Amino acid sequence: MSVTLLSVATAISQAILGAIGSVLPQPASGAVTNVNTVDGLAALIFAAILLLASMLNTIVLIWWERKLLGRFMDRRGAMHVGYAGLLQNFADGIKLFRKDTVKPREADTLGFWSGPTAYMVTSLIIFAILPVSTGWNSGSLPLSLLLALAVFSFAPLFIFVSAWSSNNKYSLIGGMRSAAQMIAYEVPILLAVVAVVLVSGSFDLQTIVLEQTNYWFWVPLFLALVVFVAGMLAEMERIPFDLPEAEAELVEGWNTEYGGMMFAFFMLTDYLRALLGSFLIVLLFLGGWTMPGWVPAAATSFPLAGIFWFMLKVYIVFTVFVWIRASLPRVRTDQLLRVGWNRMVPLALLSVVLAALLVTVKCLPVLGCIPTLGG
Amino acid sequence: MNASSVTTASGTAKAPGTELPVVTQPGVPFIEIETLRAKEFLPAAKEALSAMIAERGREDLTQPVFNWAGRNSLFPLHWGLACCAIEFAAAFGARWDAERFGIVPRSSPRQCDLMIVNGTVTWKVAHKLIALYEQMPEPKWVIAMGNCATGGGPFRTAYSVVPGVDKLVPVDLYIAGCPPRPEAMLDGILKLEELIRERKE
Amino acid sequence: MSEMWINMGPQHPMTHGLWNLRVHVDGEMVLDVDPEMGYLHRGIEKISEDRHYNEVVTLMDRCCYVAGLAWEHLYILSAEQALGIRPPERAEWIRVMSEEFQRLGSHLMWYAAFVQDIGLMAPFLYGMRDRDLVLDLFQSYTGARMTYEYMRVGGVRNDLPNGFTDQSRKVCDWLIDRFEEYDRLCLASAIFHKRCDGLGKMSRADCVAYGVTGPMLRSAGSKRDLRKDRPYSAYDRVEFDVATADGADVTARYLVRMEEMRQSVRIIRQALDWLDKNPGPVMAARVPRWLGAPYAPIGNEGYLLKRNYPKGLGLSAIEEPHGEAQAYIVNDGGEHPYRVKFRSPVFANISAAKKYLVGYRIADIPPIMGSVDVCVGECDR
Amino acid sequence: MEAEFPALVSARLGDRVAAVEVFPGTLGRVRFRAEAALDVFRSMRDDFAFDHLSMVGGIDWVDHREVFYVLWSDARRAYVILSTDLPAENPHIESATPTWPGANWHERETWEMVDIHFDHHPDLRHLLMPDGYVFHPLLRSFKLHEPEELEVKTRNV
Amino acid sequence: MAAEGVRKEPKSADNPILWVARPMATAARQFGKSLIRPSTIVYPFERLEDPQFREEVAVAAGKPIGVGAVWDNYRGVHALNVATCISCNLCAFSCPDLCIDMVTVPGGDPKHPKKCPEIDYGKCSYCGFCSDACPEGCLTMTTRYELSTAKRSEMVYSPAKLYEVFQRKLPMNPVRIELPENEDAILLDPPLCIGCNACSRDCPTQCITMIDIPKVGPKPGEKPAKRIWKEPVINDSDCVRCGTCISVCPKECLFWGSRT
Repeated sequence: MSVTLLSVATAISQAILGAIGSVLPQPASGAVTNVNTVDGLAALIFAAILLLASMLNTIVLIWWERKLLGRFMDRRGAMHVGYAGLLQNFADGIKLFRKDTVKPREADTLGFWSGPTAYMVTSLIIFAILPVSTGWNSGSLPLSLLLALAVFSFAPLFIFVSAWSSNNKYSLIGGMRSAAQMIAYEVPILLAVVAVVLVSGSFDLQTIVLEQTNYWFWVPLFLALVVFVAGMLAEMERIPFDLPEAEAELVEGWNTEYGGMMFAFFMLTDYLRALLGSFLIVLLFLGGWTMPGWVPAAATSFPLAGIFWFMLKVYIVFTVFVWIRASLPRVRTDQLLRVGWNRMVPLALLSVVLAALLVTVKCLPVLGCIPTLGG
Repeated sequence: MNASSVTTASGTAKAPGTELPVVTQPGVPFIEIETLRAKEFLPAAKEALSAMIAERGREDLTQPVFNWAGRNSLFPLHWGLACCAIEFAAAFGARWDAERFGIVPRSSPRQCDLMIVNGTVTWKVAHKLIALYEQMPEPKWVIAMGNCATGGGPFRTAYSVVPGVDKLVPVDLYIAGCPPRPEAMLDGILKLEELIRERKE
Repeated sequence: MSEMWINMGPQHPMTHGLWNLRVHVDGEMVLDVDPEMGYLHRGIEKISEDRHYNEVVTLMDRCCYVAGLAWEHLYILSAEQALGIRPPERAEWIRVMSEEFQRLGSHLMWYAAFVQDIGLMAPFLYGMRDRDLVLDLFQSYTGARMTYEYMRVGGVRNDLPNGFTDQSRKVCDWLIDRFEEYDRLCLASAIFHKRCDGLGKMSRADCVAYGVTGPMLRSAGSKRDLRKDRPYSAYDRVEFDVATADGADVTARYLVRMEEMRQSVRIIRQALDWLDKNPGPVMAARVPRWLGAPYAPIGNEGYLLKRNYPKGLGLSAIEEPHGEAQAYIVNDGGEHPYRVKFRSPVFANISAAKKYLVGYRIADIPPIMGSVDVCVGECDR
Repeated sequence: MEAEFPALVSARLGDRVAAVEVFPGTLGRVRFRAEAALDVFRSMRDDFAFDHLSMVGGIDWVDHREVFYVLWSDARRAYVILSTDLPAENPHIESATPTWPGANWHERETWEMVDIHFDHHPDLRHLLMPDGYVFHPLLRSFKLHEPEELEVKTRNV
Repeated sequence: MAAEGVRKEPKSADNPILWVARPMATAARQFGKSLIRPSTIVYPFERLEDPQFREEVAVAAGKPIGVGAVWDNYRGVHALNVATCISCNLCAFSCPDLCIDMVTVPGGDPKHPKKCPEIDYGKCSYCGFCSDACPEGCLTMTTRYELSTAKRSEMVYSPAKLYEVFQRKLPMNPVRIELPENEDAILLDPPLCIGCNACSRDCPTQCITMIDIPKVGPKPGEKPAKRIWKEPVINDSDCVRCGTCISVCPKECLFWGSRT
């Protein structure tokens, strides 16, 4: 009975094609309603649902941050456009798409236009890989975690492409600094992920989440969680590792040459990556869509319960990010890189050692035992 | 476009006498039928749609939406010239939160569409102001906030002050006050939003 | 990395006003600095030579727009010395209270701009909200939020409205525990210390040589404060401490300014108690007609030649929130001041930019310039 | 200490100082001869401990021009005003920047406003006005244009 | 670090977790306080001059302070009571920005047109000198501050518009400033006066009366002079010291002086 994204997609395409088939004469309706066209359209609808869900979620995330940040700053946040400011981000988006995009004369055309678009598209692809609930993903890829992190780390490349191609000396410096920061923080993230994979035994996000059915990983792997969160903050370029915003103040940010639609891509992608960061944290450490044992069965049995709890955790994690943004100042560029290499990488290695110890000894004095690992 | 032949789910064609080629011979692929229809349908549809757009004018279709969007998310330039800049900053403080209206100051002119000239414009900064104005992409507006920007204010007799920023850039709205209160600035911006609402081009 | 000159141009979030910092950079390190002023030079000294004495007060509020009443007080003290007019005692105490409230307003504006440079987004809003409370008090007794036109030669425009003193006490109590909150947000966070400790060092000898005064000098260990060394108005009848620190870096300047705000609240409370107890006139009994408001300045030259008003010079120096400000007025017996010359503390503080900016990273310029508390209006006059 | 300051000054500087007038609120107003500027500055800084120069200003008295310096001494906690008169055509005086580095910008502004040339000044160029500006605004000969010329008056509504 | 005046500042904790604990706790406390009612006054719908904000206002979230008598003395757009205006030009003289023009008010007898102030709000810096100098108190400043127009010419408020603002009865500026008593008065230099009656005709408060002055009688044997000499006498209590008579007098025989 379990409702999965694929079943929903095929049901929709079945309905559509059935309706079309009934209208057409016999040989044509046969061609329309046979199996492979239905599956083809189902795949299309599957992708459409995923894109729509991720885009809408990002826009709601932007609204959520502006309202929360407002309350942290003792003010109201966006409230006059639509109910309680919900349509504010749509207004921003439409206005930015409407403005005429200006390309500096000497800017390299291909890089200038393709940089931001590729930056956004690669972040969108990852939404297809990450499972949201049992069955709500694009099939069980054995290495889904590895694929997600690989595509996630394309971003510095495209930032560098757009910074270099806008042919502005300061944007180039800004772009190099952003790329350096992101690459510097990929190593600790991957090491933290190694710790999780050691404990859960597989690269497939599905099994990682199933492993955590009654024992979430953030208890034994707390150090890995801290390293992963710090790394994600740097990947998402949020305070305290807020380089492009600061660059706009110091030299020239790498996205200063972009106006209009391209700037909208950058703004949207910042929050897309924030959403992806929260997804990854919840999947790897907070047990994805599984709820601990003491939660009453009714709470996890209504349809789409998995998605509800998963998104609740994602928004809670994002609220912590906004809380950090409202209360901490910005770290300087060289301190940032020094902290990245000298502090984060050793901590990540330590967390991997701890995970290995956890797997062999099965129980640790302080952190308690992992019952599932017995089986 | 006349009614195409109606086929029931069972696939038997009950077509009234139509001049369209009735699919009776077996083996005529569906795609062929559609291309024939498309060849005839598309030009007609295109011509009807463009006629409708031209006749009703683009405003009725997309302009209200763009006006609504442009009105509700004005990004002013993040700079301050003189005393009015302090009231401009106070308007973004906790008491008169200008971000409620979707007004977020951006520091690079490429991403702004509203330049609020908040303070005394001197001849030394005049060409930089014009350069900033040209960097801003269309559609853009200029608000002359305070008497110094409107007409030079208390310093209009000075040798180094531009008597009114409308001598440098086209100004859409003047806000009187020396300095205007944050509420007066917000009232000015709301009045500019009315002007944008009735904008035709 | 190649060496190049970078223009932190007039329009820049870091500069908080219109001035251009040309920075010679080798990669990350700052080699040389050349501040370029004059983008807000409005010729105030030339215009005030055509205006009557009391009409120059309107230019004073707009000269330093963050510390309007302090600059009014500066000009009026020097004009009264040049014209030989003494204000009544109650007016002197109102002027002291106004200057201390203006110090609170200016330092709160400094705090809002300074923390935003470092990256803290929330305290900008707290600073502006608390500054609005002080501006409400100004609006209740002078009539405007920022441009007061309140002080006149020979006294002040009007007395305090009733109920003003206990409203001010409420605001003072509110501000005292806000300062605790500011310290917890800044001093208790390690990233703030990592960003601000040891930056923009300016030793005491350099400060004195370059004419740097105010919180920047007191953060280098000197105890110099004009309110103590050369008391004016009613400052000799008020006790307070001079806030000093000896780190001479950005954190020390933060500490000095926060302590100065607490001392200002202490002075304000003493002034409010005195004002409650002794009502009295706020305007000198006899004031020549051609000074301008409260009278219309209809003088004809004939009148003055007959009355041969005394010629005179006036030099006044006050401890303005940014530092030590001076006004020098030459009165040649006519209706208009012959020459008005102001010394702006920010003018001197920025002229020493080479000493406290060279040798640091380009990412340190915003915190350092935030700690210098630049008000471009008074610097370019 | 204030009382015998004038006597001390005239004893130390002798003929370089024309007079020491009384000036309320300061130690006095020392009127020195323009040629002896450098020695007066150095002695003020070293002998009388005026280590802080706070202001340099120029006044155009149409027939002659006056430069005045306001100094502060931390030891004496008091100000002193040095002032000298210069001829109206091509006024020259030694720059005080070698003795007090803080005088750099003050002298640039005084040159820009009142056209008094300071010899041996490190870089005497425009500070407040744009670089190509040829006038000196604070001279009495420089007239501000009347406000009415700027705008057409709207009469009798 | 602790100097004489500076209290011991709260040092940040050494262990890394607490690096960020205290600032985040402060931000969280502020979040809690402003969750229901932050300090924002929703401008177009709530205004600071509404009476509800006099005592209780969430001006400071969590501890309502109230704005108090903030608006009693506010200097906003002027209100002019054209009826009581005696067109004495004192407001035009006292304006430092020269933004007040005396403009004839339509209506009234054409021979002596009545002039009232017309204020250009593009130049006015709201300093309040004109309302201080107005002897009749008919030009006062109200608490209206919104004034934004698309056309620059709409900023010039004619006396009729100012009268409109007056009729709207906005709370006006009740604080009358303390005028120091001033002994200046207008004196006459008798030999110059030719008795042309210009000053008493133009005096806005009609406080100058022309009286006959017995000139030295004709020498015996000459005919008595036909002309009867007149001289102005100024009634000091009514005089508002507007200086119109001085500027109108053809022979410049009136001047400022002091009676004592």
